[in-house]
Amino acid sequence: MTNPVPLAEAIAKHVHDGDTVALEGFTHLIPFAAAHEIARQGRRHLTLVRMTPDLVYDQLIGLGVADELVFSYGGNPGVGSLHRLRDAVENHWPHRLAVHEHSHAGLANAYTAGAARLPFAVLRGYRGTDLEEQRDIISRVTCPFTGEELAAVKAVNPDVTVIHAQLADRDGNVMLWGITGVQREAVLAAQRAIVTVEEVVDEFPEHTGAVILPNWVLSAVSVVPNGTWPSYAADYSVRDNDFYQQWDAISRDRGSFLAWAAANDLKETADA
Amino acid sequence: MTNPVPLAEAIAKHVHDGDTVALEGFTHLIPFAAAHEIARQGRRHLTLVRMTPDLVYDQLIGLGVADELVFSYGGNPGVGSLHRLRDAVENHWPHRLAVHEHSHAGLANAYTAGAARLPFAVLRGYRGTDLEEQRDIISRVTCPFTGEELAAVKAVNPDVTVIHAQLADRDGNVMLWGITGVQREAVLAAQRAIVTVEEVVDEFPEHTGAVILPNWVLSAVSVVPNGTWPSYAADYSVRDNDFYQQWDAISRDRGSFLAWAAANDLKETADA
Amino acid sequence: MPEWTSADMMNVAAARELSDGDVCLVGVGPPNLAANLARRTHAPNCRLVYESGAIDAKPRRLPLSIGDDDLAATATAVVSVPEMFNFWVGAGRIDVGFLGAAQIDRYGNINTTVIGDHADPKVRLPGAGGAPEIAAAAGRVIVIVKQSPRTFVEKVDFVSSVGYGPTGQERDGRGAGPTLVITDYGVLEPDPETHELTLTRLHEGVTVEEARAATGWDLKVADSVRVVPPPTDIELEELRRLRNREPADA
Amino acid sequence: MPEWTSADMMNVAAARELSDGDVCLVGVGPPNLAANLARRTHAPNCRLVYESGAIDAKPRRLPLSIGDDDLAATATAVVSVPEMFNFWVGAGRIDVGFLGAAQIDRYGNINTTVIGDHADPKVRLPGAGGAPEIAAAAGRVIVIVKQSPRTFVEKVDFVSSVGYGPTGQERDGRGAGPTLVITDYGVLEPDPETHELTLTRLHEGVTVEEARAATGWDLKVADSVRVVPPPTDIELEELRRLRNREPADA
Repeated sequence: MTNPVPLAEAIAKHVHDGDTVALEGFTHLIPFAAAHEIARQGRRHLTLVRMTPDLVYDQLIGLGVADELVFSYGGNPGVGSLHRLRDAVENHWPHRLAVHEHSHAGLANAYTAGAARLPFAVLRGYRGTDLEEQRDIISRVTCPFTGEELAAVKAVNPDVTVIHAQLADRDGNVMLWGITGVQREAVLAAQRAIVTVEEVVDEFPEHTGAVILPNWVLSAVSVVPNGTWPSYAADYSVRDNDFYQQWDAISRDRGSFLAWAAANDLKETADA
Repeated sequence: MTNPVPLAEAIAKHVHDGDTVALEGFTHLIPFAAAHEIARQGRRHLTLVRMTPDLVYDQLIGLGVADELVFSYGGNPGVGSLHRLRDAVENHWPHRLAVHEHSHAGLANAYTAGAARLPFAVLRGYRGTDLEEQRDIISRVTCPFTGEELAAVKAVNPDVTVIHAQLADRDGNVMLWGITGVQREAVLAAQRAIVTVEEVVDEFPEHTGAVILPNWVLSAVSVVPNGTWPSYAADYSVRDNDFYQQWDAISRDRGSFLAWAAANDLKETADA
Repeated sequence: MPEWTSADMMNVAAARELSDGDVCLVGVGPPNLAANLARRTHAPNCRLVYESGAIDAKPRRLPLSIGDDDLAATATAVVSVPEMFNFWVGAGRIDVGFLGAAQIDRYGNINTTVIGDHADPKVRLPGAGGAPEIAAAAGRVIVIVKQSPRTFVEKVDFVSSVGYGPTGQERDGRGAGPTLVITDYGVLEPDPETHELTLTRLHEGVTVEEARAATGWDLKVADSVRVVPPPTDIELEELRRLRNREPADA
Repeated sequence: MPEWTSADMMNVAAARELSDGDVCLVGVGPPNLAANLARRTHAPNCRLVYESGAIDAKPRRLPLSIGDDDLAATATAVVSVPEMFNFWVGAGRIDVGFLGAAQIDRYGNINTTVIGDHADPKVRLPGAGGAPEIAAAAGRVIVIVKQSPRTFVEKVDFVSSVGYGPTGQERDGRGAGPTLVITDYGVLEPDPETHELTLTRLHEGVTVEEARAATGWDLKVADSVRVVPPPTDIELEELRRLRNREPADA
């Protein structure tokens, strides 16, 4: 991987029907443009993974792209519900959405195990919660030294992870900073990784807390300035909090959602 | 923790006879000055933990400070043996040294588990090696999802971890960069942490890859410029490779070692 | 004299529970308001940790989400989300965790996941997020939640976060659990032995009967119920400024 | 015509095994020399990873330790040691791992820990370091070690790193294991079925008998043993420059 490729080409090549796809970004750097491209290309039957589904998955779920969802917090932060997610789970519109549900600590560790190519991770968590009833993804292990029983989560290894970053260099290495969330782990856990970036530079600046991903763990880099709107890229854009508010009204109703989709060239791809 | 304290005061207050003590730094930023202060204050019966004992533990072991050693690679990198370590293990001089031995992956994960206050960590490692015979620190666990058997290492939680860093700010937060090794994990795994720094600044610069430790996880910060000699602090000093070479001759013989110790105000504290 | 609402009082009462120097894990909504109010009033050195990875964040304006750039830009350190949960939350480095709830039972067990069955819910709620591990590992947990019979229920539909367990005796978290539940009616505290949430304080102008009526179980009431002092002018002013996303009144 | 030693030949032969684009985990000593030689000659885009955390290091001079500042300063990224072992080595992202040995047996099992008993050893060696997990997880392992009956032993005193296990059939690592053992006499490769190390190549001027005499077991020899081409002038010049800590000859 060296030269940036157009986003449409990256998605066409690396995201397939039925894939397990993680689009990550914790409030910050959410790869909205890539998500929309996935929908525009009509991908179906995806298993979507994301700690915080946020508007980006509310849109994909409403468009019928996903059959399953792996997540840990499905709200519009500071605003309220994700209405398309709720409609899919509660009313199976546009179709049934199977849910695999973690806590943040659990899903973060599932990615971490995936990045290490370990089958599971151990954590202090879940004990006594009803989330533990999902025995296929949450279980327990006993410490061989102390006998203490701890939670175990099954590793998550997406077929493809998509993230947005501030920068790529001429060799296709990628740099992101600010709130870097679980992106490093999500990329390293995946079989393939696509990164959209704000711009390409000759030399990376110094940034405390930055994550750098070498080109050889990435499948494609695409230059998509502001590809994270209405989320933001620190030092490049600010979060469009108004759109997050507006989304509540847009998404509350199927009709207004479909009108928004049509207006944004996002056709419903599903067997609604 | 806000104001820097003299190193002697930090060691006197936080390092006690019989403690498990980790002085970390992977080639870079090894806290030699703090190690020497521990010896000068006559600490005894320590369990020393360090991935790469290096000259710093060769010196402490020769001085009789340690009863036990937890480690993963005990050589003088690029030069040869650690003669004081060998003399202690092979000939019990100045006294017997009990050894608990890991691989790098194992000890790095033992610190990581300690930092998370988990009793153990899971890794791909150790399988089929004779290191596994140390059942009190290395064992196996079975993945509850796949049935795969994996290695488990017992967590390491030092009573006190000591590191060297480039900078502290006026609030006593600490910043280090370059090769940052396992220092973050070693500090967070410990009950107490002491940091020697090159200098105190008003504001931290931007440095990609830097580790910042907030003041409330540290017990003491001491300003000790060049406190890492003959190791180095990136952007402050260079490694004294000549001394690493010279150490081979100094340490090879008990007499020349003791002469070096006396010349450096490092008396043998042990029941030799 | 300024007017104030029961929601104001809830946030002010929560803010007052933070001490200077406390390490506080802050989530969206009322906890965010309460923790930032504490920092602007009596606890300027209260340490705000956001699960997005910001440690010692010093937001200049009220963050609208836990991933605001202002949090990263003003934090002492920003760590990855896995590190946040493993090395900071799970390791027990948080003194105070604030939680919300869609349902809470008399033993402080919290539901934020579903109303109805998990596989086929009547209402799909946002889910657990960071709460299960905060509930388990924080030194103490403060729940901030508006009181109503729909929220304060005999039995939660789904245990997202454990308080003291189904009978009040099953807690095996490392922290003390939900030591305070702050509502728009008053404050509930667990009985030291049974861990049953007990009304110990009322906001000014609220009666025990009103609190009972807002509770879906037979609410236990302490022998002596104190009145929570109403918000001060300074508290109300900073609350207003926070809500308007203005900087602190220097 | 330049002269060269058997040690030169060993390093040159090892360097030649690296391909452009290989991700190579480099340790101290001969591996360091070999990997940097490859980068300066036929494999300029060979990716050097050091267990100290430096990924894609491009050292301008031969590093004297795996923690040299030049490695961090020229790397694409520097990660923590736990991350290096979990996300990079353990995850199987290394194509080629170079290892040394104090003892090696016919099935490529390596001892770098002790001669004698572990609890009370005759000789205390440095220990395992990063080797056990590199041996298990790297795509392929290249052992660089001088040959002698003391080093090539019937049975290693301690298994620090597993090659193909005690009988050659116990390997359960994820990588292919030690596919090449490069010595100052020649090159040994595991038999495809028994995994017994077999002499397949000799350095110029070395005889099969000499190699046999330098081996502590009855050395298996391939039907046709090739001769390793001697070092080229360029290889020798860059080797000299590396040892003198000079930059590459542009």
